[in-house]
Amino acid sequence: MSEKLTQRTAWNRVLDKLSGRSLWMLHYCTGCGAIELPPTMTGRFDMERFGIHPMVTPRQADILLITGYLSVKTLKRVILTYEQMQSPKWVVGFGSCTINGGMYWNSYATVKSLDQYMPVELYIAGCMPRPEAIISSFNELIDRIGRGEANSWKDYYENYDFYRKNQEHVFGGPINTRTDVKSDKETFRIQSAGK
Amino acid sequence: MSEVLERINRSFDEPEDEHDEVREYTLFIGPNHPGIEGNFALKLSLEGDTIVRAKTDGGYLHRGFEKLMEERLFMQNIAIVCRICVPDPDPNEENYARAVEAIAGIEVPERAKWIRVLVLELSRIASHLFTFGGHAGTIGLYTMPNWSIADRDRILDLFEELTGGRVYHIYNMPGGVRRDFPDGFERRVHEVMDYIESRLPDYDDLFFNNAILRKRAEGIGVLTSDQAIRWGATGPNLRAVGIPADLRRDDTYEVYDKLEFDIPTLTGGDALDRLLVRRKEIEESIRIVRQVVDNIPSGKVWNKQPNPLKWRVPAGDAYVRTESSKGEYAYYMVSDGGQRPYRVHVRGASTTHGVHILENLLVGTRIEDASQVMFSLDACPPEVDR
Amino acid sequence: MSTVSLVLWIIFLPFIAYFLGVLLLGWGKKYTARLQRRYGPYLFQVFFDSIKLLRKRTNISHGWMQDVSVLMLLGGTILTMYFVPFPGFHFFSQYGDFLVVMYLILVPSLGMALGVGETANPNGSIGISRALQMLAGYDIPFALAFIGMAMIHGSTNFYELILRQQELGIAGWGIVTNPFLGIAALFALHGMMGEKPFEVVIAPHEIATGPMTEMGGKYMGMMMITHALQVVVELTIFINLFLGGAENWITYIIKIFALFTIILSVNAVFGRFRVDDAVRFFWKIPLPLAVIGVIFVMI
Amino acid sequence: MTNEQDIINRIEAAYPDAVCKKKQERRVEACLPPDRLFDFAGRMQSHWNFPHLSAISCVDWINEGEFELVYHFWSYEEKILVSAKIRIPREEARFISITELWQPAKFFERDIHEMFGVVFEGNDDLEKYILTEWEGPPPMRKDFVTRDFANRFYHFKEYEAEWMGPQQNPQAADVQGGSNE
Repeated sequence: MSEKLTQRTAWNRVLDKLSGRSLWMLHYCTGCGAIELPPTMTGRFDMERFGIHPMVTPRQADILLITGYLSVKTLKRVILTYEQMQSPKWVVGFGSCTINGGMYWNSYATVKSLDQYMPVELYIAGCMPRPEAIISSFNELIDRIGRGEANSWKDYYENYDFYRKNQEHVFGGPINTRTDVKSDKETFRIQSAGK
Repeated sequence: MSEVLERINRSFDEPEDEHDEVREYTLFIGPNHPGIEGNFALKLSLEGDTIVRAKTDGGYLHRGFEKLMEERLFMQNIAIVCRICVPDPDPNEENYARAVEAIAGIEVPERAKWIRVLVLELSRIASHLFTFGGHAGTIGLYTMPNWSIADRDRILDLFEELTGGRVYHIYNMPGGVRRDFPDGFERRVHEVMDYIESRLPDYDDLFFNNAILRKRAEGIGVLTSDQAIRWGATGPNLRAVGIPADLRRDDTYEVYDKLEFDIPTLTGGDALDRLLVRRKEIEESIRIVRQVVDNIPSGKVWNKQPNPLKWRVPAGDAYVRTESSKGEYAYYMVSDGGQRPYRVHVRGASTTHGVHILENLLVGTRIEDASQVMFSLDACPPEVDR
Repeated sequence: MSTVSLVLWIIFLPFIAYFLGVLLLGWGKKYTARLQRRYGPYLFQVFFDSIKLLRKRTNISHGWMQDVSVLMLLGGTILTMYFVPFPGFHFFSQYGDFLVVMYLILVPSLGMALGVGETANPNGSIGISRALQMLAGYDIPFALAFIGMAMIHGSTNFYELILRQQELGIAGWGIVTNPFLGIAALFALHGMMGEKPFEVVIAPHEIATGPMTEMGGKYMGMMMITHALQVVVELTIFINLFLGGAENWITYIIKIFALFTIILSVNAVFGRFRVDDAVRFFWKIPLPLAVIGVIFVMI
Repeated sequence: MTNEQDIINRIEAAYPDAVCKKKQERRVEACLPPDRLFDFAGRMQSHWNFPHLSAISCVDWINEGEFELVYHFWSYEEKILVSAKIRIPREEARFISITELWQPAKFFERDIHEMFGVVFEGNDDLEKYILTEWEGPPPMRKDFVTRDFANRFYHFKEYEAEWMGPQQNPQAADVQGGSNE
């Protein structure tokens, strides 16, 4: 079964390559890293030349760029947003604060490790990373999609209990996100490729 | 959007009277919405298209800076203060450095004072260019952000050359600034200033004189001079109602008293005038930067301070204020004679116009103008949340 | 027209129009990007977007009406396309004149309204109400322009209209014989295509793309395809009415790109109106122009 | 234009129990008993022409068991900033609100209520604003230590890097040693 899934037909290879050329990024300024997004999107760095375009609603977006630290209050909204996005979807953690708290390591208000709450495809280290770093990481993501290796999103369906447990720990109780992840998994027959 | 989508509020306010049932509904704008400056939310009660009540919802960017500063050494805090206001970080460093200097009685070399003015004014230009991009975005004129934010990058390049950082500079320290100009820096500052000045007529053609902007921004979010004082407006928002109040003049700091500049004012108090005041301020800032680069005295840039790991600042308190691009930016610092500040209170410039004034101005405007009002006030959520 | 070629046309016209639409939109993005001093996306960006969207694995639906609405969008647009003459294909326009087109062109927006109602998003509802208000603005000048042209040529048949315009060369084009109607229709076309300053329906900074807020994945993919087709159909209608149609594909492509570039140039340097201002604009300028044009014809 | 000393004289004439001093250029400090603050603030606004409330700061003097509230008033004409300081007991901290005089005080008072737990009587909007997802104690109080809280509550990633070598991180060393052999 798993072998069959990992083997891609030539047709799928072509389509993977093509769909890597179009990435829509959710336009959500979660933290201070958002200040480097306008330069990346506009005149000087122009990430649209790689087919990366900002989108305003989660339903249409492919990339959720977490631009920096997440306060607990924002994390709740980010999880809602993440679950509303349609798979395949990728989370890119931007800045040191998503990796291990960064310079807010002793803050009571920010979460320290993003991959406890949602599967992260790529991290960009730095405080803050430059626009070139954003673009190069997106190019890495495009390559992975083209090779059919960008499968981190399946992890959320597979290990949903783990993520939900961590989320509830932070919020201090059950949360209702109104997206039934488990039944989505069955409805759309999502299976993890490598595991 | 997550707010909008998930808590899509079909829950109309509880009907008091049977027939009134469907007159009012609630709409969440933000925190994930392009028409909002940063990570911030508005909860609007609407009747048809008109806003009858508005509440802001902040705290999405709360990191507890004031608490973090109490747990760090005086020197360590320089690295984190600039993160408080992201688009315009330098007033934070300036305030922090001046507060420590005021408590500890540290002298600053003359050259460092001039360099600080240069950095503050460059930061003001960059921040205003950023705001123009945002404001143009709210009315759908996407050519303007592409131009102005790309031009802002030239200033960021100057910063990078001078301080090593594009966005966060960590450059002002108690006792001076971290390093002197690199070779030929003065010339490059002049080049960038000339370039930005040459671009201003283009911005006028594209944006400030654009018929649609005039039509949409005129008469939107009008603030009268009486309201501005009563609601505590500061900075460009206060100058747009005709009050020439500017901390650079009134509560002068560094070397602003030696420089020639005007304080532009307009009298309309609407969104358009607030925008035009900022546009005029860019010209004044360019003037200041040129004066600084031409007249800067030579000398050292930093008076050496004791070992930062053992540095104790004597007990005392100080309230320092800086005119940032958004308005009055103030720090209240208390030291109890220890190695760490006892308490730092940050009064972000947007705490008045980003919350109270915004809530009041939104009432009576229409939903399509909500984000325009917010951008014209230039509210900066990280300052509110800290 | 032989049966074989007719069937081939019916099968392949949507694909040709889609290809043309992708090229047009890609050109539009490139052109706007250059005005904005940047490089711009791939020329076939819209094609990649649709591929990606159609390959989405999950597709969260709010009810069957949402599924139907997307089909109505696509189906309605393709149906409209068959009644509009393209170079070498004008079979159906013999049977249905442009009154049919006027009617059919409303079907997609109605489908959209139904589907968006199902998603129950306030932004979507505001967007739809704005779309219907805009319809009241641009539809009357456009209808008057249609009527005026029909009165000039004494026919409501697209194909005859094109032939009559082509008899006289450029002097016979609708925009030359009756510039009032032509300009009114150009404004109306601008509003119909939803380009700035008439971009109120999707207005990302105000209502977060309005009707499309809840449309993700495959829905959005279908809408992208529809959008590419709609651009072609709307521009072609204008070309047929006022720019003398097209004798062959070369002149057709030149005309469609030139017309689209004019619209894009306006789009790049204007913000968007408020919806009431937009409707008021349509009633202040294009509508009187269209009325003058019609009176001019009657005299 | 009046100078700092005139303001000090004026305050001391009206409030004999106030302790005033000039801190630096354009800065005047006035320590008041808490019950005089509201009256003082009203007089500042209506009689002495200090229309701008710059900020309200709160300092937690835990050893003395007191909160210090500092009201910063600025005059556009005199160009002088007066900081009025009052002290209130730390337990069950309550104070009277000045929102009817200054509307911007709404935000500052709400902020102090959230961060320190001081209740302002007369402020009708003391709902949570920033810390809506927070259930702990008011975080800016000195007895709340954010470092301990963060270490206890949040998950930190183990830092493993090759250059750190085996001494620094014994767990990583085991893995590495195994893979090298």
